[in-house]
Amino acid sequence: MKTIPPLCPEPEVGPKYWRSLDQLADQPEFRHWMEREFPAGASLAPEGESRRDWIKLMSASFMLAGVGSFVGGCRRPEETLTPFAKQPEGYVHGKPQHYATSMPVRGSAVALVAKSYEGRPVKLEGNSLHPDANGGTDHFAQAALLNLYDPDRAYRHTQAGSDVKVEVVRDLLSASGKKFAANGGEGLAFLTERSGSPTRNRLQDEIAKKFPKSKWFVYEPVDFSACGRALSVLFGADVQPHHRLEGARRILALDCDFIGTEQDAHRNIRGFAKGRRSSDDQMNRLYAVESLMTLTGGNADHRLRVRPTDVVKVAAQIGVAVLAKAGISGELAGTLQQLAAGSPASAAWAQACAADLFQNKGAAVVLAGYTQPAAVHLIAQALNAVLGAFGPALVAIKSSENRADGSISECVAALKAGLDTLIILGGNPAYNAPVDLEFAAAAKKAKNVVRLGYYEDETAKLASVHVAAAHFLESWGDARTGDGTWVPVQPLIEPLFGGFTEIELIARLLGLDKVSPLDLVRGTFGTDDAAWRKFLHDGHLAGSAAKPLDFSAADLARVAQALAAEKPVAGSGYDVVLARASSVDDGRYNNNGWLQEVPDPITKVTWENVILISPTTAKELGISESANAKDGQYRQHLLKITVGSRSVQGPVWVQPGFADHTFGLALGYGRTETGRVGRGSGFDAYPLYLDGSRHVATGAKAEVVPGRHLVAVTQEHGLMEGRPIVREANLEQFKTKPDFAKNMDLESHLPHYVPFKEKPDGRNVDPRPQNIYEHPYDQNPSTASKIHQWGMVLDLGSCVGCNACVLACQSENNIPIVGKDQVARGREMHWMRIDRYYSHDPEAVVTSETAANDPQMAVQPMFCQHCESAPCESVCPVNATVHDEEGLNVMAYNRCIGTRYCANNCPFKVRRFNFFDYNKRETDYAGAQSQHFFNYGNLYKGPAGVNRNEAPEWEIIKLVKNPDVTVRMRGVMEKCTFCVQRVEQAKIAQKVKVGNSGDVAVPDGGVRTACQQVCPAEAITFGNILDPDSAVSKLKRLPRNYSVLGFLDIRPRVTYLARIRNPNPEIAKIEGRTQPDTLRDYERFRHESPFETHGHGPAHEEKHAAVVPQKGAA
Amino acid sequence: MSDIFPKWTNKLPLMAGIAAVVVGLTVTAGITYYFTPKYTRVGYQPKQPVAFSHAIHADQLGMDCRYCHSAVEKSWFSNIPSSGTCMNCHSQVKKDSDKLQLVRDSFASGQPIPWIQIHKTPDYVYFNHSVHVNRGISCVHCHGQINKMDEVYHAKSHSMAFCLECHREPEKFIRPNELVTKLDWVNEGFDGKKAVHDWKVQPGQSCSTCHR
Amino acid sequence: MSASTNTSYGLLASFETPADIMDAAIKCRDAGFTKWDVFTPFPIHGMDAAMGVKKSQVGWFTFAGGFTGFFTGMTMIWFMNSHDYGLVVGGKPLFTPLYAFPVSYELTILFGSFATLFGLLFLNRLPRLHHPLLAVKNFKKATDDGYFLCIEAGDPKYAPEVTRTFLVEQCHARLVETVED
Amino acid sequence: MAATAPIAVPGPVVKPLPQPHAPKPAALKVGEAPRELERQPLVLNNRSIGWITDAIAGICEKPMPKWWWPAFIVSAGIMSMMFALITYLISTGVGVWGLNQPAGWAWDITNFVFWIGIGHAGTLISAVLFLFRQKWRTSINRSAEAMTLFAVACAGIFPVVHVGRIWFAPIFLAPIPNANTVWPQFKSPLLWDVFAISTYGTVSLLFWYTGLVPDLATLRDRATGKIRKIAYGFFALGWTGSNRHWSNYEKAYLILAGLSTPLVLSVHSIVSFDFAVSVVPGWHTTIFPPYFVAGAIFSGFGMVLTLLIPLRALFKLHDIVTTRHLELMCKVILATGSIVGYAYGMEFFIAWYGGSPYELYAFKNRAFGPYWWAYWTMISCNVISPHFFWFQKLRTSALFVWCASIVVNIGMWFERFVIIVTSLHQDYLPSSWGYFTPSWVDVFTFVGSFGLFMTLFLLFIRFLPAIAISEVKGVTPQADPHHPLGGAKGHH
Repeated sequence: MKTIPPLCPEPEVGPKYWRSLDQLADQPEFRHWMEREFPAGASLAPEGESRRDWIKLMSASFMLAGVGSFVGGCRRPEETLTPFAKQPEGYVHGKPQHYATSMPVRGSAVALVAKSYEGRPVKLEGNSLHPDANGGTDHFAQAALLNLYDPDRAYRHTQAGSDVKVEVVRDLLSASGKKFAANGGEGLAFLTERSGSPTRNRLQDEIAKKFPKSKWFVYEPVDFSACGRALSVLFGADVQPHHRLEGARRILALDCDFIGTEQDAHRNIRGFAKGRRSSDDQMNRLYAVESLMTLTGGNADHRLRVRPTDVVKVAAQIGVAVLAKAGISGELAGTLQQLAAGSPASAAWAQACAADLFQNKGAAVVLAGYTQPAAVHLIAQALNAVLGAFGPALVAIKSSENRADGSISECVAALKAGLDTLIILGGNPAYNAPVDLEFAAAAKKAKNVVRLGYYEDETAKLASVHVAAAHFLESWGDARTGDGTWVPVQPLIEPLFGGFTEIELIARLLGLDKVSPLDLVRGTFGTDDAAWRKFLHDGHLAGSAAKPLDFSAADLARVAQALAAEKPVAGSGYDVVLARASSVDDGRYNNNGWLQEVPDPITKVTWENVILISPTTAKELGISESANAKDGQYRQHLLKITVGSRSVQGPVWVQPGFADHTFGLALGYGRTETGRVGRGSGFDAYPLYLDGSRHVATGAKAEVVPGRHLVAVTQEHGLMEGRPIVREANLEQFKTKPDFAKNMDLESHLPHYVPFKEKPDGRNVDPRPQNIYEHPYDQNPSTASKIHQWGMVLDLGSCVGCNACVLACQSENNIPIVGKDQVARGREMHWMRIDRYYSHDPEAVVTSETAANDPQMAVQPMFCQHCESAPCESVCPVNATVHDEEGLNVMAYNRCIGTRYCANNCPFKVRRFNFFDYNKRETDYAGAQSQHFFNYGNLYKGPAGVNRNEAPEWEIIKLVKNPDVTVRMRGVMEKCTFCVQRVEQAKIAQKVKVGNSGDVAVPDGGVRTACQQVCPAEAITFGNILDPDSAVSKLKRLPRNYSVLGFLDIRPRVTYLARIRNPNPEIAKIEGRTQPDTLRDYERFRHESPFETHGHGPAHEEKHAAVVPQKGAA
Repeated sequence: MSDIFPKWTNKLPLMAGIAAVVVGLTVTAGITYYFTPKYTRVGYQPKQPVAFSHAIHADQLGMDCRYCHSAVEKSWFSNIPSSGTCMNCHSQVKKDSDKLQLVRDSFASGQPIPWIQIHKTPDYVYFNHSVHVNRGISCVHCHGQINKMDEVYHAKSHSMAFCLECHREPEKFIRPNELVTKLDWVNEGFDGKKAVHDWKVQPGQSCSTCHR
Repeated sequence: MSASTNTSYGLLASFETPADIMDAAIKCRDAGFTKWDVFTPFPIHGMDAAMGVKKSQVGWFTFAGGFTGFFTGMTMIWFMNSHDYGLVVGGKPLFTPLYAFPVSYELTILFGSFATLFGLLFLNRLPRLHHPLLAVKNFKKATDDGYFLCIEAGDPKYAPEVTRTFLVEQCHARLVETVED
Repeated sequence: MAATAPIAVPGPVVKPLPQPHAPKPAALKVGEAPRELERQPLVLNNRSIGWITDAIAGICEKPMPKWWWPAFIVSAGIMSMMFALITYLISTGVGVWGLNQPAGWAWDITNFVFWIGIGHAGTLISAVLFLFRQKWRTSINRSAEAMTLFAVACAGIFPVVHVGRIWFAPIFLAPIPNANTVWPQFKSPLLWDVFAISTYGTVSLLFWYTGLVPDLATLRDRATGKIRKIAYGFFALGWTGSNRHWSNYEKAYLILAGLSTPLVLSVHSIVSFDFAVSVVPGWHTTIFPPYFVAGAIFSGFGMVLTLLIPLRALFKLHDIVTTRHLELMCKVILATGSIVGYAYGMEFFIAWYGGSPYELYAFKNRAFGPYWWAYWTMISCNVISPHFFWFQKLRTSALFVWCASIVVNIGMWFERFVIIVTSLHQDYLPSSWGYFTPSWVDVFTFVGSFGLFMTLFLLFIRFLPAIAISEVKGVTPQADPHHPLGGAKGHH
């Protein structure tokens, strides 16, 4: 038989994300698109030589698609395999390659390792070789990958609005370079983003040399430099801070969300979590004084809620107390005394806090947030100096950035004075410059505006020449991380749309001989090839970290002087905080679907920003209705906030724990010129962002505007209802009964006649009741692996809830975004969610008003618990979800028919159903349908809607998919797989390594799940629970270890370590919070305490086994 | 006027019974034919752009499979050799053969040769070559006696049942690693059971082994 | 038309009331006829005894079917979920009769019901779409309000004239007609 | 012949016997049972056997009354709407319904359980009442059985279309050998459902058809057109009314009734296992099987009444479907409604007594949570409304009974909705709590299922005898050879 029988092709599971690039290049639609998108016939027309480049660069040639949908013909399509004509050296098809690179951010950088398949980066990880990193990253770094494959990015160069070839841009740059070389740079100005790139610094110096009259302005709307400026005052030199929170035992955060939205948050999380994990007397203690409810506040042991303009008063009040303890008097103390006037914090609170800080001199640090004025930063640095923070917890290092000639206001002044050419490198000042500067109007005065931009955004509209920028994964470059270490930026792919890098553009302007970015970086690095190779391989230059400045250079008097000159604005009316958005930053990630859809860590709002207010403020404004979902959807009141003559309008969000008389607005939304993802998401808060007040405006007025606005949230209920889901205790309590977490919920109440299993099964730590049937693993030993049994421990003590894992999981596992409308309907697809619970004790005496306004917060990452006796499995009628030999609850997507019974029967509700073809059909992104009953979005159009698989530009976005993971189609259930692809790859790698031998066990740490790998807090540990020495086994043996809903006897393979809080006993007394509120709730609902013996359960059993001698001793 | 049904209609029940049996058998056979070998494509033998003979290269010349399929031990994918690989020899041997024109063109122009894919697993199956050939599973088990084929055809079924056959009883198939490319090897005294035990060969039979 | 053939199927006698036909049936039984039957629009209580019909054997079919169903269910489930491909599902045993019971139970009933119906058809030799009696115009009342008794020509004691007389005189049939085959 | 008499006009009486009882007996006479103790006759006015044939068979022989066509067109239109919406659902995704993450099931399975519950009365009336020799069943069993089949058809649609990938469902659910060697998973109650529902549908069909055969023969023999002759003749299988056949037939019918009775009980028990076998608080309840069966009978009788009361009015069948029939059915509703009410109470008691705070919360949430309105609708309809049937006056008022039967149906739909949605929307982890709101597709698909039901029912009364002819005949005194009306002479 020479032909195949005419078979009906199998309907595919999920769309095919990429077919042979060759095939792709041959499609007429694609050709058409390419021609349209690259009208200048730029670098990548897939013909002849260029075609080979194309194939080389993204040679996904073998990954053939099961083409067509199931309605197609009945004959199996003939598919071709197109190998390389000439195989690249050392290339093994099908093996992923890893390259070290880094993501530059605002003068700092995140050191990364990028995984590349067939020349296509598919996953970014932190570089654990970097001296100041642990392999974790923040969520922005995870999502940055999606920007690379954004079909809405700037894909062309334009002059006066029309497309131009790349040569035109090159000529134009060198021509204008020549022009300005002649006049010394008269009329030339640069407006750039912050950068610590040594190469850019070098080029900036050369610009200054070649064009001495040119100006160099640096502008960031969310500028983290305030801390550095205060530090520079203290040290009398241009320095920047480098926090080492792992060395801090007491931390005071003054409106500083250092684990959320501050610079290098993932580093801070690492340090903070390290000091948290010990759960003993070495454990750190965090005081947060803040206006917004932030992750930092949620993780704090004590949180003081004050309006932003009052933070300085509290800071000063604590400062006075610390100085008094240190015996320092004089100008500083006097100024502080003045500033402290009218502080909302009680004297006792401030005294107790100060005393605690001072007692831990040498291990206490004070942090001030970027929204706060210089005064607060000066106080913070003064306190750091007094508390001996410099060295152990904080160092001042030489600033990695060059000095600039000013910022945006100077730039506007220069524009008004008349500029010939303004070169805008990155940024988006037309959108995010302080609105009173009227940047756009000023920019129009310049003759030429050359703009290098990643998107054709608001600023692009102003540009006479717009140059498409390259993504950092397409660029050669360099940067410095927060500790000053020099890191390379390495491309993994040729610029998809022929974009320029910043340094190349500058170099062309300078008229340098070698303008390729690689040469430029090499020019900075030097000629040592071996060192260069090591630099690239390691992803950093060893020993290049900046030397900390000697503390002897610090002078408090300078601070005192500077502080005396500061006149912080007093709050009046309502304060407005304009904060960096946890999702879209200052607006730069506005078109990133992953970030748009990742819920805010506190509010759980997706796809937009809201006006945060406290319940009290809500009452004042006459918004009686609390933020409860009505009919499952949040239809929020609209509020109009006016500061001076400017106002913004947005939906209200009543946020527990939020400061009174304060509005919290996230920046970065409401963009007018953005891609299809960001279009229509949120409202623009920049109109209140003024040059003078920047992040905190005061004297605001507010009025409720008629109408309602739909807000999409991923978590509707925020209270634990007394259920011991997150189990926590204070450190003092924990010491009295370390296994308290095992003594909670119904599992501690088994009637005495329920027998326990005699023999431990070797997998579960805690004794379990004897079932009528043995588990098949025990009954039919052939069904269980004796080599690996996988398990995970999640330490709630160190998890801070930063969302990095959510995005890492999304990136690794090809999780689609669903759009605001679907989120509002409760159909988000994230396999990993971070549950956020508030708790308050109605009987507690708290510092301000009602307890409900000052809740405690607890976070808990929740995902498939891989229950050994999984309720989801037994209800599946088609065997689509079963257990494999190694304890993984697996999903066979191609078997699933989508009854959703498994999701219903999952006690953790972690299963996600593809209600629509989210991969194939375009969602509505931020555009939400107005009601539940009738719906008419894109997804609802079904086959009549746009099929992404057929739209040529989607070939680009499909490249982001991880080829190791099936892309799921509609009607299929999915959920966390424990990164089964990584597990299998590790097992295969080990087997390949050992060949014909029996050493097939993957060594501990050989498999790292995506969430584990990204976690800066190292809160997630995964491994083989059969190996008693594995990290995960050790953690599971800790007394803090417990299973959520353990009483169901479903034996989750994911267990949690109870969270330990470390409050200051004195303040706890003041607050009346002698134990965590969740625990108090539990005791109130259940009439029992985990610290008392009761019932019959695992904790007691263990006691019988192990603690009997102690009884005798007692 | 008479009874509406003629006498022969009394045979209808019998005929219906026979028809039911026939239809039942046909449907069963049809299902077996259409559904069972859904992915097997056994016998598929497309005409390749270059008339490459495995029989000549692997059998007569005794070349090892891994000379051309060099990634098979390292990657999930067993690569098709590049034109360059062909030219390693064919720049010397038969360098003017008409049959090799396409190879020479490809090598010169960089245009890949569009080989037609024969063996293919569905997209949701993550088959890995390296783990099989490094753990004593020979090419022959899945691909048949390629070394005897002038034109390659699909010899084995590649259905899930086919995979499970070996995953359930690896001892029947396993051989020492160094023999995996010896497609003619006949087992004389190699103790598969012992190898399975000593090498801890425990091929997965649950979903995650192949579906992710 | 069966008129072309000379063979007759038998004699059809019609009656007016259930009581009449009951009497006639008793007489026929006592007269020793074997190939004869009574046709009524509804089952008449006591007619079986009157005709001397034995107890129905349908139950045996039901039993066989039900037993097969239960056995099929249990075996199928054991084979599929435990023997052929034992996957670990929900930490429950690969096979226990407990979880196999509901399906086996349903199959018992399903197979039993089919067996009953097919048993009924088999015992009654139905379907039989063509029947000489159905060609008799008067016989249409057999499904309305007529009561009939037919003695077939194949009966050993059948003798056309004698039997007709027997039916008219002994059984008080209102009308007796010859049914063509 | 009576065949020409219009059905509305009473036909001739067989024999001019005096009425068995005087209209108003002045006093009790010795040897005569008091009237209250005497059974009401099942067919009133001493109708002849021929009249019964004419009355019932006449319905499907004469042209349909004027209302039939509009009713049929409307029903068929609504049914077409359902199929259009199902096409939309299958082509676009389950997302067109209002389902979401905590509520993976809502109207789909609610409708399924609702219809399957309705489908219980038919077989129950037929089988159980047959076993208990309740002769009054004869006038309602046929239409009730038909209703069962149509309700099962409606019920069957929902679990089939609610799956995400319907095109795989038949292949993966059926235990057929395949190249993947993967089999269905028999621990799943959903698979039990597949077997239970298909068995129920099949056996109900067999039972119904077995009962139909003699009546089809009647229709065959009365048919005038060729098509009707062939069609009825084909399905009548050549039935002659032979007593040798009747003998086997009665036995087989008895056996089928005997098989159907445990089947009825098992089917709704298995449907209840969908919930009872899970871990969801509010579902994980051992009381479910009896509670569901009682609820099913409750709703099934409700639906029988909803259909039968207009039917008897429209076709003037008051002599066959008598007030006594209505009353008896009301009593069944009263009994099963009380069982259901007891189950509601017992659920709460056990939730409290069981000591699981999760369970207790689930029940509190039912009554006082966001879906309180659904819960109290259910309570008013199912627990309170049946108790009106304690009053004979109400039981015998056809209009009241009809309204009450609709209320019962509404209540039973809400019962399933309450069980499914309120349990799912707030279960163990408060973080995943949500709320379900239906979409227009949910609502109109459900409405459409009534279209299917009514279309089938209208076709049924158009072409098939809505009342079991031979069985009704069998319970008249004229059919008894030992009764004077049956021709018995002398020995009365």
